[in-house]
Amino acid sequence: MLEQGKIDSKQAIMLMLSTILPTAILTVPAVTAKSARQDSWMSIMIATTVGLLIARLVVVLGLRFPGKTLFEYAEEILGKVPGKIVGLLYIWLFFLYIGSGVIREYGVFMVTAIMPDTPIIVFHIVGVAVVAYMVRNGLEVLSRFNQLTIPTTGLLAIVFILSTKDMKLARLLPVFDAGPLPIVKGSVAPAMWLGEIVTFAMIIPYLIRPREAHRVATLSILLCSFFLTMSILEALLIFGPNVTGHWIFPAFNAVRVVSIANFLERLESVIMVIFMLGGFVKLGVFYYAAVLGSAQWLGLKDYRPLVLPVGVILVALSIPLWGENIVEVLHFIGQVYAPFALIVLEVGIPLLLLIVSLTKGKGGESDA
Amino acid sequence: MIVLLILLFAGIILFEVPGLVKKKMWRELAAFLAYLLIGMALSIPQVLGVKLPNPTKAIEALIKPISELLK
Amino acid sequence: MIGFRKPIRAKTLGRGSQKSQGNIEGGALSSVSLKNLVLSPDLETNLRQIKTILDRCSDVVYREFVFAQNEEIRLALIYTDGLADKVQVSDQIMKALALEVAMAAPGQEITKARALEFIKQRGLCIHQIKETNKVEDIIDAILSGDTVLLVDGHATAIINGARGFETRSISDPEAEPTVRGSRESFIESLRVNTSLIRRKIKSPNLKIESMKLGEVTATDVAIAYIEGIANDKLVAEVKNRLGRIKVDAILESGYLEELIEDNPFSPFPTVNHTEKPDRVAAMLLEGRVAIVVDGTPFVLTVPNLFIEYLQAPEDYYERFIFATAVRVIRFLSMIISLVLPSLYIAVVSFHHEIFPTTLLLNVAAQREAVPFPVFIEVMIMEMTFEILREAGIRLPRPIGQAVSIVGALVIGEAAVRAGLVAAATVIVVAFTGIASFTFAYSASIAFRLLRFTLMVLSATLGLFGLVSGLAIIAIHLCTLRSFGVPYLSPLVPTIGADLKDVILRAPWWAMFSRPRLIARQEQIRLEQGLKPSPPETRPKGKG
Amino acid sequence: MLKKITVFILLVLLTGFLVGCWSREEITQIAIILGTGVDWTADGRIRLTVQIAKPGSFAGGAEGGGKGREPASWAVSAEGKSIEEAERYLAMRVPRDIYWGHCITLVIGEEMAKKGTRIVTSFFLRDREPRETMWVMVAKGEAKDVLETHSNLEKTSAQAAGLLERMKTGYSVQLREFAEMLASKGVQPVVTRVEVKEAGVTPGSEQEKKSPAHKQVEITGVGVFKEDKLIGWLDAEKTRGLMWLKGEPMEGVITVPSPGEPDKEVSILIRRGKTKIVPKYDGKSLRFDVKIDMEGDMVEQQSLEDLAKPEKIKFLESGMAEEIKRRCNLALKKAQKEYAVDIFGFGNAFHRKYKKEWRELKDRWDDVFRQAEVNITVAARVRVIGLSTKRADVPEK
Repeated sequence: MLEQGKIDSKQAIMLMLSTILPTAILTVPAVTAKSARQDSWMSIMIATTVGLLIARLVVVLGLRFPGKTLFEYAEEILGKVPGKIVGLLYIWLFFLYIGSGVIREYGVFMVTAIMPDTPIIVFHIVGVAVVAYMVRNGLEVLSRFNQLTIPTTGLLAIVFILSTKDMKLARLLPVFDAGPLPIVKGSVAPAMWLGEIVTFAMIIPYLIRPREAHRVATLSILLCSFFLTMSILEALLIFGPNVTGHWIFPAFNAVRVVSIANFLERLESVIMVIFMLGGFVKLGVFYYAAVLGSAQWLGLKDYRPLVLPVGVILVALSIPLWGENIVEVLHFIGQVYAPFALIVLEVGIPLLLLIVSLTKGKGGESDA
Repeated sequence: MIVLLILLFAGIILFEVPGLVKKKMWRELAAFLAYLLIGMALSIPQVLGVKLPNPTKAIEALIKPISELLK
Repeated sequence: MIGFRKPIRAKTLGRGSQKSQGNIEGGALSSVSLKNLVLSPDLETNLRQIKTILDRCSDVVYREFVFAQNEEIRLALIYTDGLADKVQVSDQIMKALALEVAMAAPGQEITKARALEFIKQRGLCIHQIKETNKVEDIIDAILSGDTVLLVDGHATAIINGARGFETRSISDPEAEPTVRGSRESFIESLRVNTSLIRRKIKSPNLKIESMKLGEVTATDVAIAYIEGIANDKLVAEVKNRLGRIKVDAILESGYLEELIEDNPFSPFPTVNHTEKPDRVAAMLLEGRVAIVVDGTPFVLTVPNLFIEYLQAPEDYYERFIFATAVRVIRFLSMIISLVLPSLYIAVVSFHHEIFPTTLLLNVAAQREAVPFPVFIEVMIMEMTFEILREAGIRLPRPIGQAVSIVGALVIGEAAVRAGLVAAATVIVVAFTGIASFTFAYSASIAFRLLRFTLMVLSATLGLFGLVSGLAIIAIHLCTLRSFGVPYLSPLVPTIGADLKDVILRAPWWAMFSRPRLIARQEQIRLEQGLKPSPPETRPKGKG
Repeated sequence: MLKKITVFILLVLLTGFLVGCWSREEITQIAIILGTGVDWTADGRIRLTVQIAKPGSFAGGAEGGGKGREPASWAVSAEGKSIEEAERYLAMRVPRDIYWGHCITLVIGEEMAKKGTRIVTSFFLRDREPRETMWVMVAKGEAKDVLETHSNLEKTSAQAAGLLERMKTGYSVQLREFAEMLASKGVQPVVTRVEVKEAGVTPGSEQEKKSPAHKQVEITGVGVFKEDKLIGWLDAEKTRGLMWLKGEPMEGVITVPSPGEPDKEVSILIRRGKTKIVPKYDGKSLRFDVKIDMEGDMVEQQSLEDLAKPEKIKFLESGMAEEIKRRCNLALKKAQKEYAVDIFGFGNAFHRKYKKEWRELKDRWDDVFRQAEVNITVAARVRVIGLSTKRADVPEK
């Protein structure tokens, strides 16, 4: 096997949390609140349902082929050539795409919100360099680093509690104002983010107890949607639906408002640190999946030689792939890539794989 | 800028290749070089200011009906 | 590592032997030929041989005399002056053999052939004797302080363990002072040190294995562990790593530390050292292995976890609530000593929005007259602090005090008054410096180094640089292992039961098990249910 | 391994030296703005006034104390077509980088407010430096005059104004709340009104006596907006009514006639309260039932009678309810009849209850609101009467 390390279920849950949440908290509230307004939390509910289904799908698939990742069983199910094509799709259109997207989102965030005079490419290069070091050391280090930094997510909850002073529950009323359509529209983006649980397919083989994969995936999705709901609610309760939809990073603006006793205020740097550490892990997971996937796709004995070249590709893709300016980036994330990834890569292909494997009778009986 | 980029690539090659050659991992070396070439192909034109066709547009066209719906 | 040391060793030895051993039969005496040399029955030959080998060693004493009972039996005593116990040598060996040997049996003559047997059994009043016929062992014994007795007509020498060299007396631990707890510290003598450990752990399971390391110095090294608690694999690994070592000299345990580390390029030490016997005993009881080296009061313990630097021996002697509180402070100081200056740089030169308004205005007012950018300013102050610290250690103690006072006065007060540095900078640097002394010294060295790197990063990229730097440090810590144990455990990977002794110091009655990753599996430290509680019926006292 | 380290060092060096220091702004290179004001000049341009802190006079400790009350700020103005343009002109006058991160107050001049405030708010909401929590005020007259005052107690007038707002002595509005009100159709914005007025003197200061009386910023009610344009004012008394109708903050002092001696007053300090707006709509007529629950402490009495009797307290409570109702009605009448704007958020309350109807009414809400009937019922309670029952300074009969 390419990866010697093993991780336990708790680490896996935390890893999945960091795989989904960091950018979700940053970007999703704005996209969702734009269409679903004060009913955004309902969008998250829908998205959670979709996410749970995808999680179930991925785990069922993964458990049918114990010890194998998405790339390996895709070939086994579909045959060599179609399997390779599916693999290629995932490497380039999912892992590398989202990986570069994560870089871009963080670059954009840093440039617009924190340090406007620094060229965005600097953040991209430094970020990828840090993450490359992590990825080269394998899954174990990745999940340990995550375990080390994830307690900072707890700060989000603290910030939420601190900002209750400025919140008004009335801002969520009236419920179900504009009917179901905007809510469904608003749920596409969070569903795509929660659907990133597909990455779990790369990690199932390295679980110490693969039997617990179902529990891991379900819990991850539920925790993610909890934090996501919290960050959307925070922005909505502070700014109301009219203003929230117009911020680019509502969670960030919400934190700027917190002020306790004239001293505990200006906490946005705390949030920036949380976002950054989370971003490192998120990028790490997709980076790792791309590297490991490529190594399996090419049948290599070691994935580490690919780490640096893939890093270069990630940086190179991050600027042109997601649009020239922030408007294009936001448009592309919300209206183009989210539905595409959701339909094709997160639901479509896994479902296809499962159906084919069931009809062909391939793979062991899953315990689900 | 271009000099920096080439230095970077040289650095990466120096970093990885000797070990691979020593261990006789030819397949890995080939994969490494292939990926690095892709990386070069993607980054050097950007530094030089040449615009490459963007796969984004294809996805955009593919997904157009749905994105219209989401507007 | 071993590869490039070898030629150096061969060279020095070769040169030395060429000069001194030119006249010996069979050419130059190398370490190889020394290994094969054996004694001959002739005393003269033996003495000549040893004298040639120990040529120009003026501290070696050769004392030839005859046996009291039979003057034909010639004896020779060889020892190193200063290393052997003179009283023992003259009273128990010389006097016993030359003057006071009792009659073996009435009328029974002691012949030359029976001399060795007789001396061994009835002549010597020494507790520890050993026989050998190898020249190498003899030389080794002489240089270690033992006394060698050669008997004419026998190709066997008797090594008398009558060492008696000067050692320092056991004193207070200087590098690790504590308020409560044992005041002993190790000294330079290996035997004394192992005895200190043995006095704490009177169990037959405490094994102390010894070996000699260093081709030239032949330093005694002992490995101590408790059989049944220490993991067998760990013990084997330690022996294996020590066995691989081929160097000319081991002058301090630091030599060994660098040779057996897991990751030699890491700034973080992965082998711990201490000069407190009680600490070593505690480490052994947790399943660690201790390496005692002759000639240094610092005993190495492996495997080493990061959290050990946050634990002080006192934590276990003081009440647990207080110990926990102190650990929290130590933990905070550790973070402060790593990031405070860089955070200050980042905030003052990039992220002014972090300060509350009044504080910002205050800092701005202080910095108004300062001619340097804050990075340079902090760098200068940090360097000054480091120089002062180093000077404080190096200088003779009375002067050291003066230097620190002058340094503090000049740099703190005058620099601020002159407007060269802002008062806030002085506060930040001084606070960082003091914080770095709250936890173990060897870790604080690593943190000090990294602090400067982080300062550069945050001066160029602000908080982004700082967080990136911290992330790299964190990743590095995650990759580190010490003798197979993840360096950050039990924090990461989290081991629930072991978290009782990380930031929290659980009361003794709650720490049931030994650390999972270090000791053998499922080790129970004490029985459950030892939590003390007041007796159900109060004793009837007065009042 | 050695290679790894070299690469790491190289990386650090690369970031260190090649990257440079783009976003670096030493604290001594920035001009910290504490307050800003925007005016509409007679010739149709925007005048931006900023109050910049002079760090030198903020020095704390022993050195700072000696300098006394030297003005700690510098107010400077520039004109331009937009705020950013004016800022650029300012930059030509201010030798440091203009830094908005600690701006406490945004004062909008009367003319500017009448012209429309959306021109102003965009910059402050879009730029990353100014914070959403800065206090927004409308100046009666020119914003420039407000910023050119200095405070006797605080170092700068901007800080003083910010503290006044923070204490909620008037109706305080943060920029984010202002934006929310502007973005909502169910409520029209109100913003604190500030005026420059003569304030007390510093006793003993010879200089102070000779110079004209010291001017200081004072909160004197609120400005009423329709959309983003200022259309009128409410004075301090009506502002209290507005706050009670809006439901926050409820604190305030009212005086009611003493039960036995109607010509003497009793002061009641309102500690807390709650406002509930219940809309009733049957397709034609619109009615709002406003229920206000108030709780206050009696803090002062002018009369000599013994008020520590249950029936007297009852009487006080009813008087208190009357007074509150009267003030609310004053504010309501002014808004409904004179300005015809819903500054109370009745529209939002309506929206919450009648989702469908709101969609039809929202675009002509102010007209609808104008004709709406509003019933105010107040339930007031007095909880605490201070440390004495009867007055301690009245002789026994």
